[in-house]
Amino acid sequence: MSLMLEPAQQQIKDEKIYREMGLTDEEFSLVEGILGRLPNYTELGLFSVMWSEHCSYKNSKPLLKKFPVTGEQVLQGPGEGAGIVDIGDGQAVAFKIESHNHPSAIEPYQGAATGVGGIIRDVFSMGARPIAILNSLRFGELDSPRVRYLFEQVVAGIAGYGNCIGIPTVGGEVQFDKSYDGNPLVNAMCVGLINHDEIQKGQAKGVGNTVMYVGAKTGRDGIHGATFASEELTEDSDEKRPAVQVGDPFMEKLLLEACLELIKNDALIGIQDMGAAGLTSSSAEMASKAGSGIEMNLDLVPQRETGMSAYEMMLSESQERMLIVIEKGREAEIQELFHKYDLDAVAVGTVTDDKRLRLVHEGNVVADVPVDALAEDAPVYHKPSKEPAYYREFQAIENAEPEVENVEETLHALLKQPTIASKEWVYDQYDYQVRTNTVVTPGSDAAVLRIRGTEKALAMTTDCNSRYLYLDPETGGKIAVAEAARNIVCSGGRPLAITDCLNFGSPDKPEIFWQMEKSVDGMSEACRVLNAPVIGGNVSLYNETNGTAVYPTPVVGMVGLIENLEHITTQSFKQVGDAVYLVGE
Amino acid sequence: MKFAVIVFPGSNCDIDMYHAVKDELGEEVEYVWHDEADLTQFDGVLLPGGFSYGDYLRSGSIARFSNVMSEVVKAAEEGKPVLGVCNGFQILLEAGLLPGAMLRNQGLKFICRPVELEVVNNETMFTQAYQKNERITVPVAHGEGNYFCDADTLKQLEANGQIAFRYADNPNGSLLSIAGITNEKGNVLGMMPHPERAVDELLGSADGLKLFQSIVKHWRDSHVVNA
Amino acid sequence: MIKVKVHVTLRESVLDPQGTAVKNSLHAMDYHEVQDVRIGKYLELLIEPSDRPIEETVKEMCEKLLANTVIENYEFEVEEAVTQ
Amino acid sequence: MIKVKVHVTLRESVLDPQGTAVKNSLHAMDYHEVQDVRIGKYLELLIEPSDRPIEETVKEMCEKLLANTVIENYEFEVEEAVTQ
Ligand SMILES: Nc1ncnc2c1ncn2[C@@H]1O[C@H](COP(=O)(O)OP(=O)(O)O)[C@@H](O)[C@H]1O
Repeated sequence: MSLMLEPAQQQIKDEKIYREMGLTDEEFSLVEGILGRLPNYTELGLFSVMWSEHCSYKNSKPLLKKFPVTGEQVLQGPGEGAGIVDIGDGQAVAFKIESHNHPSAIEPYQGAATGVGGIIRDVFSMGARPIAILNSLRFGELDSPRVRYLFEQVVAGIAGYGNCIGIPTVGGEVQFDKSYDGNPLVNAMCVGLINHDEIQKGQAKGVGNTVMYVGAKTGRDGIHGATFASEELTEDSDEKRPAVQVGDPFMEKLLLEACLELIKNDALIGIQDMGAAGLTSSSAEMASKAGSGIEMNLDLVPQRETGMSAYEMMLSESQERMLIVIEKGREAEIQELFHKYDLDAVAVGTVTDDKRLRLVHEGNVVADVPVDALAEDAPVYHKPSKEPAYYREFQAIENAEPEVENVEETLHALLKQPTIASKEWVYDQYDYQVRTNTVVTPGSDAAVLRIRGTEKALAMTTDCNSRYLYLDPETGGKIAVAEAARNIVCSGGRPLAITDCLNFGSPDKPEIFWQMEKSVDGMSEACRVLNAPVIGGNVSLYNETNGTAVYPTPVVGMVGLIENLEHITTQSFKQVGDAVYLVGE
Repeated sequence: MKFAVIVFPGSNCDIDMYHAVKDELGEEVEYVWHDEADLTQFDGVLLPGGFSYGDYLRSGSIARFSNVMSEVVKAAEEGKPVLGVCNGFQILLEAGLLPGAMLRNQGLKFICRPVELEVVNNETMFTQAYQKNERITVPVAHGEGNYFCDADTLKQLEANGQIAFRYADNPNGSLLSIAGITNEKGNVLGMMPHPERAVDELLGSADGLKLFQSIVKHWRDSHVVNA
Repeated sequence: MIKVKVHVTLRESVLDPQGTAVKNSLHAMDYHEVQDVRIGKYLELLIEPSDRPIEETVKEMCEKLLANTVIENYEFEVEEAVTQ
Repeated sequence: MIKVKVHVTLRESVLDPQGTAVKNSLHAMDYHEVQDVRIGKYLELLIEPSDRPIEETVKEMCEKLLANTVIENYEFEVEEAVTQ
């Protein structure tokens, strides 16, 4: 028995039930037009998650187009699990950042932990071995017990997942400000290493090939998660509580090792993480990218709970799962590979040529929709933009020199600010050394990891000073990229590329959209000047509590190449008597 | 000398151990998957850190039932050196190859940082390359490293010289600041700090290398006699 | 003194990786009769009686701190007064 | 099916820092009447009846895996048969 009694097609339309799923009246008509009939509840569910901001970028697409995304070093730009840049000698680095803000506000430990798990899957689904995790965190002021609880639990969740799976958490940043009081930001970044000839794509090619489900069983976790992540937090968000999923880093460790073994097998055709919108997004996107279709029998999907409906299975966000497409006839071989790691690998469907996602459940076709409509044809909105009044006001204020009476006191007062103070309390909880490649550990500018067997190393950092962005988003956007670049350069590296996570309030407000627009303009320009294109990222909107938005926070994650281990430089003073210079304007 | 690095599902310092032996120590080493059951061809057994079976229930509690553990017990009985680091130490405790048990760190948090250790007994096969009371720097990375045993066991550990390493500044609440202990015979060592992470100055310290060198020297000495 | 025993368990539909690992391990040890394992927390509180009904206080403590009702359920029993 | 409830608690001689931390938090939240908190594990097992007395099987599982008797005690109750 399903937990829900599903409303009939006409009822969905008459009672506007699609609104509860986050679709507007216009979007519903669009779906009706695409199908040429009324969608059933399951089909509507597919559209609602695929057309959410989280999956479709419907509000941010016009802005993302502004980013420079090419460069001779770029092997894979935005669009896949993670972007990839060349680092020479047939090697490349894959990385991406992603938000898990809303789940973390509700259940901070699991929200943060599953955020880490998700970004790791994005990287190894490309075929890359994850080598490092970073994060970027924002909380309200620490004098509130609720904020302290969120802060402690988020850090514990990041540590819990990363330490257990055995990928070092090597850097990050934390900022405390009132604007994040009810809406903390939790962004996680993962960096992986890959050989050029092992790069995988999430594509379902070859009619007749087999679609397999691997990893953890499906439960009713996070149903509505994707739509939920795109809604403003309100008092009754508590009611949506079961939407929070629980992570199992041990399972993911097995999945990671199995998948990295799998990519060496020529039976593999495509692989994609089941992230937000789980089975729906992975199947629709893999088919859409390959110009094919997929038919799945949901009865075959490994299930943790009894009586799950098609809707629940398709929208479940259970963690630690992957969808793979393999050459027909080689299922047994693949099952054996996964079996060694005690994992399920089950054939659940086939690749078709009709560009449709067709789902069978208990003998009935429960959904039949065009894959491109799900993956590509979400409406794109060009939201109105308006300069906020505060901006003019602030711009009009004269630059004032702060008056400092007692330098020592002021210095102490500054160092006491949680945002400025040492973050040792945080990174002490992260195993930043596991796999013994971390040459520069947290506490310096960028983290540095050597690449075993070479003379090279990678520098990596996350940065964003959202206060600057609030005051002047365009300049602030430039500063965020420039700060990241300075951290890389100071560590001995040359910037390769960035990934970004655009954390903003509601794009429906013209003033917020203006912040987004200007930030992206500033970031784009800095990226161009520094030859550090954007190779991927993530957008998190509706970061508001009771109508108040967080500061505009487009977090920049940057990776740089250090050509020789001898170039590695750390932040600390080295020796008494050394000269100290101030460089720059 | 040929070492086995035992890999359990969820082990994650296996690769660190492997490279420490191969690249820095320059001895032979192979990974041994947990359900293989033959260690006869190896001269020493290394149980690496990580989160075997997710460390669910209690650290090391599930791993000790792996097939390979009966072979580890056998190797220990034959007098071969058996070293368990971090999770490996926890598994040795759960398996009863070493006395006592691990509790959560007193501060209830995972801690990752370099710590200073004192070599308490430098006469074991694992520590002979160190000076007595020598201070060395080795990183810790654990959430459950708070060593506990009953009063009698503690007395025995002290009396038999089974305490190999102590923390200079106790980070986790361990009894008597214990960081590493051996069995009575002295051929099984369990320690929470990671010597395999301290084998290269580039990564901050090479103080752990002498531990591995001690094992090799002891092995050579006892085998060369017959040559 | 009043002794209160609190059981905090994962909600039924919430994934329990610990329980699953223990079940698998028991199977590997040949206890195949074990069908399911769920792992939760057990707390014993010693409380000094006050004017406020103890049930009310404990419920509040559970909701606020001892359980995370997003993913957990709780139950408690109040035991006879204990003398120490 | 038989439901077995297992309680695993720290031995009295073993310090319980987690319990102490929870107690301190409760005090900070003004529940000063709380004198002591001890935290243990609670396991629910679902077992298929077999020829062997269930008490014997569960005891063995506790000794071998579910509890570490160096630091922990265990107790269990066997519940009425449950039908699913
Ligand atoms: N959330 C975090 N996770 C890991 N490391 C962190 C985190 N926050 C800060 N750090 C580390 O602490 C050091 C100082 O960080 P921060 O105070 O942000 O300084 P900066 O302004 O120089 O970036 C950096 O090495 C950074 O990687």
